[in-house]
Amino acid sequence: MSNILTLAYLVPLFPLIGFLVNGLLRKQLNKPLIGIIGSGSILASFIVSLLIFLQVKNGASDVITYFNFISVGDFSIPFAFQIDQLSSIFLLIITGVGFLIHVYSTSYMHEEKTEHFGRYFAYLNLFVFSMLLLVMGANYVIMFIGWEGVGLCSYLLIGFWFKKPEYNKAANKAFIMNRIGDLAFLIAIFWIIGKVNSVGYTEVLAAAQATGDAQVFSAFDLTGITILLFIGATGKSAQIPLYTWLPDAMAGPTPVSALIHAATMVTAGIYMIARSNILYTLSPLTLDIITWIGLATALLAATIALKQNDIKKVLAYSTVSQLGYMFLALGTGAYVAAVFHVMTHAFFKALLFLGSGSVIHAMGGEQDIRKMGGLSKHMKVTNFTFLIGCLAIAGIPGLSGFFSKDEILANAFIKSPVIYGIGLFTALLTAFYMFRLYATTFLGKFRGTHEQEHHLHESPAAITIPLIVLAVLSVVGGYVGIPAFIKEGAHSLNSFLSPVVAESNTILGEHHISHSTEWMLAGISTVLIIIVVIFAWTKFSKRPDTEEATGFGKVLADKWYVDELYEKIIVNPLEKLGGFFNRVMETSVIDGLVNGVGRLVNYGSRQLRLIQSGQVGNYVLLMVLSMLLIFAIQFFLRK
Amino acid sequence: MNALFFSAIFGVIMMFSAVLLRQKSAMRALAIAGMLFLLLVNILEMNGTVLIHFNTAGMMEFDRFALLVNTILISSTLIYFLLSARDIEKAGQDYGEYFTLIFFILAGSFLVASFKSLLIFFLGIEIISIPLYILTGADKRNLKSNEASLKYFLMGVFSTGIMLMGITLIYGAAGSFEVAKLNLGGENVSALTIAGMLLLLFSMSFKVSAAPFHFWTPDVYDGAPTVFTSFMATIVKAALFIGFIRLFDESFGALSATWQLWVAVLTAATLFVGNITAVFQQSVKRMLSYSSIAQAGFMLMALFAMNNAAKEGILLYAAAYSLATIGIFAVLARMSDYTFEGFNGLARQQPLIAATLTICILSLAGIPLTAGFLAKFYMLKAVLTTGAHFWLLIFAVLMAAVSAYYYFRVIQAMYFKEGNATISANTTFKTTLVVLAALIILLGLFRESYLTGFILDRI
Amino acid sequence: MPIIYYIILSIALFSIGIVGVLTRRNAIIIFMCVELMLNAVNLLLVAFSKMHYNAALKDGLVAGADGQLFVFFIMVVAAAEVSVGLAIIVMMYRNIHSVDVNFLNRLKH
Amino acid sequence: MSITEILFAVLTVVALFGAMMVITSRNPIYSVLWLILTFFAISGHYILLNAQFLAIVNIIVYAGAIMVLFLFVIMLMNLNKETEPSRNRWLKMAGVIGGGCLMLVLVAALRDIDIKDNIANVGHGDIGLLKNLGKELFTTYVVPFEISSILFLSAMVGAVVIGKKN
Repeated sequence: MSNILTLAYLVPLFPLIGFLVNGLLRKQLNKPLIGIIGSGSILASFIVSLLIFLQVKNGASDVITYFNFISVGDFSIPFAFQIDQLSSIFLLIITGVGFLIHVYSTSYMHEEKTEHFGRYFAYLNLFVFSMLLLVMGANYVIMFIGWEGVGLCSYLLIGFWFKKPEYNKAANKAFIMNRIGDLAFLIAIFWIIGKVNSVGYTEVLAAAQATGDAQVFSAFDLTGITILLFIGATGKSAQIPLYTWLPDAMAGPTPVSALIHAATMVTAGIYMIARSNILYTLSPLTLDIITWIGLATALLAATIALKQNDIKKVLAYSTVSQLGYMFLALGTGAYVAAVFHVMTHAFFKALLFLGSGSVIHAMGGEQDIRKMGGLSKHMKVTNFTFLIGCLAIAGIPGLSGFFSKDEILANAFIKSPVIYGIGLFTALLTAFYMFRLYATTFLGKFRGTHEQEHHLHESPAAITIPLIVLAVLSVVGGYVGIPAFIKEGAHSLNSFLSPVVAESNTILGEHHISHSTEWMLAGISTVLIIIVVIFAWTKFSKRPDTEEATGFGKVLADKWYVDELYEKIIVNPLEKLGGFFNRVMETSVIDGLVNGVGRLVNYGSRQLRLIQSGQVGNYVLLMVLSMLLIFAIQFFLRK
Repeated sequence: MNALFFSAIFGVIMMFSAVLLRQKSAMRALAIAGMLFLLLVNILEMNGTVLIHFNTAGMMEFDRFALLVNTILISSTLIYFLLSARDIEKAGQDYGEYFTLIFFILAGSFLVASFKSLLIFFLGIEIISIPLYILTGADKRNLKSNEASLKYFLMGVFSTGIMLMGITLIYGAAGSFEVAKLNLGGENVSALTIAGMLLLLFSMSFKVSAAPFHFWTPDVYDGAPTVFTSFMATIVKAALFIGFIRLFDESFGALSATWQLWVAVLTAATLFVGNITAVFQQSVKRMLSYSSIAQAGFMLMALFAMNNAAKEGILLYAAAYSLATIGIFAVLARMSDYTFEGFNGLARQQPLIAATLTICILSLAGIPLTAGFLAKFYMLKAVLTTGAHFWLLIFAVLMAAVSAYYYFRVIQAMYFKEGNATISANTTFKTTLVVLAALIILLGLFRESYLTGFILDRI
Repeated sequence: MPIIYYIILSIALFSIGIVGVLTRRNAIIIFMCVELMLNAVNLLLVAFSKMHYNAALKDGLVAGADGQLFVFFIMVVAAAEVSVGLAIIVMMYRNIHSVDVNFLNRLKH
Repeated sequence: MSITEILFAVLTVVALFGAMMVITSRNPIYSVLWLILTFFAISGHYILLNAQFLAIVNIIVYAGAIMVLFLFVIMLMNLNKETEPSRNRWLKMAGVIGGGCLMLVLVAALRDIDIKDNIANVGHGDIGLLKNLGKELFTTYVVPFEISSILFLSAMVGAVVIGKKN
């Protein structure tokens, strides 16, 4: 095994084979076989990825060219894969989490007809293939191919249960919003081609650093390109203003939400920016924009999550919010922290989604948390793993979320205490709504129908085992990035990724804050988060946030006078805020904007249709007038 | 020359077969055999074996570019025959005659692909146009078909008049019809030349349905029998585009500073009209006719850029666009309901056909890993290389995004909607569709090996 | 005769043809107006052919036959167009008993 | 004013007047007759330009065959009345103005082209003779000549397809 990197093509090849087999033979195969092919192909990819990762860890990295994809004169785009630290980490996340979710799906989707079961796994494999292409490509065009591919699969999977028309609409919305982002991405690619005459990362990033006579990009070019790329990223990674598709995308099956809309596809934007980090480092304006967009998204989505009652919607807004966090990290130049958070987030958010899937499964398709409650008694494993997920996302010390979140906040503090403050506030909101969710779902009394209660059961092993594995990862995943103030030099992720971001770090310079400040920041956030968690826990386990519980709450009203107070000064305003953002910002401003574009196109279409009157005379007249106009301009104005 | 000669011969053979053969399947087999034969002789010619040789006095040149175009046209027609030959029966009663006309149209296309004299160009355009008027009106008792035919005819001869005036003015300035002797470069370009060139630009814009000369397209495509719409919108359009590009490259290349801006304006207008109007259509057939306008906008970008990427790209575009559209039309021709709802639930009844159709649509929408994406990429790269009019590129990308909206309505109907749409399809039909889809993917992946070697010596 | 006279005459005839196409409703008349346009082109071609003949004669060369032959080919094409066009018009007439192009409006949108 | 100039002027006036009458006559039959007159005037121009062969062909093919075909179709359809309803007045006006402007623009653009001194001399030149044209046609132009047979074949097949009764 001299150089496993040459086998890199196997990584996307396995899912592709899985897709073809499952897609073409889905009528001939039976369900277990489809499941084995679907999951097995991803497992095979995972093993190869692991071997690649080990090799990369020993310092290997390479660009492997397979064939010439496009070549015109001196311009060519090779079909090449870039295997380095950044891509190998993403490979592990995609194939690893992907495998677990495939296993989970074999049980979760078991009630589908064999044909649909096969279709589902075919799509899922195709998605993994596209995602791997996105991550492994050695140039922007291959990335774009994967980028479109994941969008397409996401579209197909959101609309998987096509019987419900609103799902259809959600699929469309996701598609259109992604298209807007893709548009910007494509224009950026052409801008780059125009300047560098190449799209390879190596060439582009080298060109970006050229100065003096060799300078390729002007400051304007850099800003323009990075902003366009960032718009692309906002589409895929659900940032303001293109985020509303993600909550709607929850119409798809839950494992899909876990894989595509939490762990992998939505982090593509972060990958893209981390990949082109030098470009961003060189254009501070874009970095500022990213910081503020990320922060605003994190805050906005967190406030909206406060009011949601659909278990998947809460998680969806939480995902948007966490993605905002990652962009905040990118904006502050903390590329490693962003990747770190991508990783930990992949673990605990996949865990939470899969856990919610387990709950929905047990509840017979019910997603409204007001009709749940007290599930901890019935679903021990789900309860426990879900709790770990909540603790991890809230940022309780010792779990993975703490480390990555803390790193982001510390970097935000370096940039500006205001940003830090808003970031911390968002973290507190996160802790609050997550434990509102947890307590309402798992604690208290069961509020569903008798029939549902009767059917409550722990899910089968194919569901619980991925939950347990992800729970373990959510706990230990953070220990690859132990911050320097706890133990010097223990941040192994940092040292691992350092070749990728070396140039950026040199340009940005090392801004360290003293260890004591870091201790203090971590301490403050920990204490506040724990207070919020306890508050939410006690509040919602005793008095769940439901209308049905008012009678019960009234009894306790006198005892919990303090609670009432909190209610008045903290919870009510918060919920008002959530409602406000949900109503005003999302429905009017953002949806209005996006729908407005659609309406404009429709209007234009209708107007243009009128010209098509069916009358030969009118057609010829219009042709003659156009000719006249062109002649007149050509001969009398263009001299 | 091989293909030209034998296409005319086969036209005549088909004409007699209409009288001599009783069985329609025999005529069909003969037509397919003829097309295979054309493919064979054309490939022979590519390898240097010229079976028939005439002295054309420099009016035609069968260079590799022309031969490659011929190959693309013949292969597309072959696939078209395999998919749709059976449906031609539905268009009208003169089965053999339709094949005759199609062979003649191909002969015209070969002329247009290899002309070196404006006379041959003109004759080629007319040999393409006149049979098309007839094919459009093939469904004689259908008023829509009648109407489309008459409309197409009246506007077509009008544009012929415009074209002839253009050629005449060019002749006035240059004293020759031969492309090589036009000598249009230099400091003082005569107003005659400019006017003639613009008139040719208008008439060719009409032929390839570029806005604002596109008005006939939706009506004619909608009214014509669907099988013939398929032929018109794909193979014929590709041939006309090749002629358009050859004309402006070889004859007016030196004047590109003058026409480039106009082509850019026409391109933008075409993209806009085609894409925006397609959004509102309820009938898939009409949507496809607007989409053919939109795709023409993309192909016009090759004319605008006129560099290596453009010439290479237009071949790829012609192939990618023709293949995908033939596939969609072949399925459409067998549908009972042409509206989007008519496709509801097709994926459940005919999963294989729906899947291949999806690949065709993805290719038209320019989704990566299909030939359509690569072709669009080439066009955009070509525009980029000119270094001017970056706005055109941005506008084109924007319009390509809009196009996804209406293309995906078909996919949505097939996969996400309840319905019982189904079509009758035999094994040949299905196999051809699969081959078509595979071709689209393969062209999208490994274009290199297909094209570069053939054309590099020409460009 | 200065060539410009012929150019103006020809463009005038051509434009009259265009105006006819634009203003008439009878398909046959429209077609005839197109024939008028073609004849304007023919006239100009012959004039140009003569012009090039004269220009070449100064250098002792012979030129201009190509223009006249082109006219010949235009006539060929025109004849073919007429046969097809009139057939289409007759077919239309058989169906709707009119040759008024304003009735051609079943296809729109 | 020489005789050729007078002839030119007369023929021009006749051609333009005939053309105007073609598009203004209400009766299609008159339109055809006026168009035939225009063709005769154009043939006269051909003779002035020493294109004798084309002059004859123009009369035989156009005025003789094609226009008779038109006449025949009009008679067949019984359109020899002033039945054509008039097009919308505004559209008509737009058509006239549009066509007129196109003419003005083209004439203005081509007014001062630099080939003004090239005179289309009348009275000498023999390329227009049948012998010379025929030689050219069957040597250099033999391929296009043969190709035009494809055009005729397709027109013939087309006319049969369209004209045949089911």
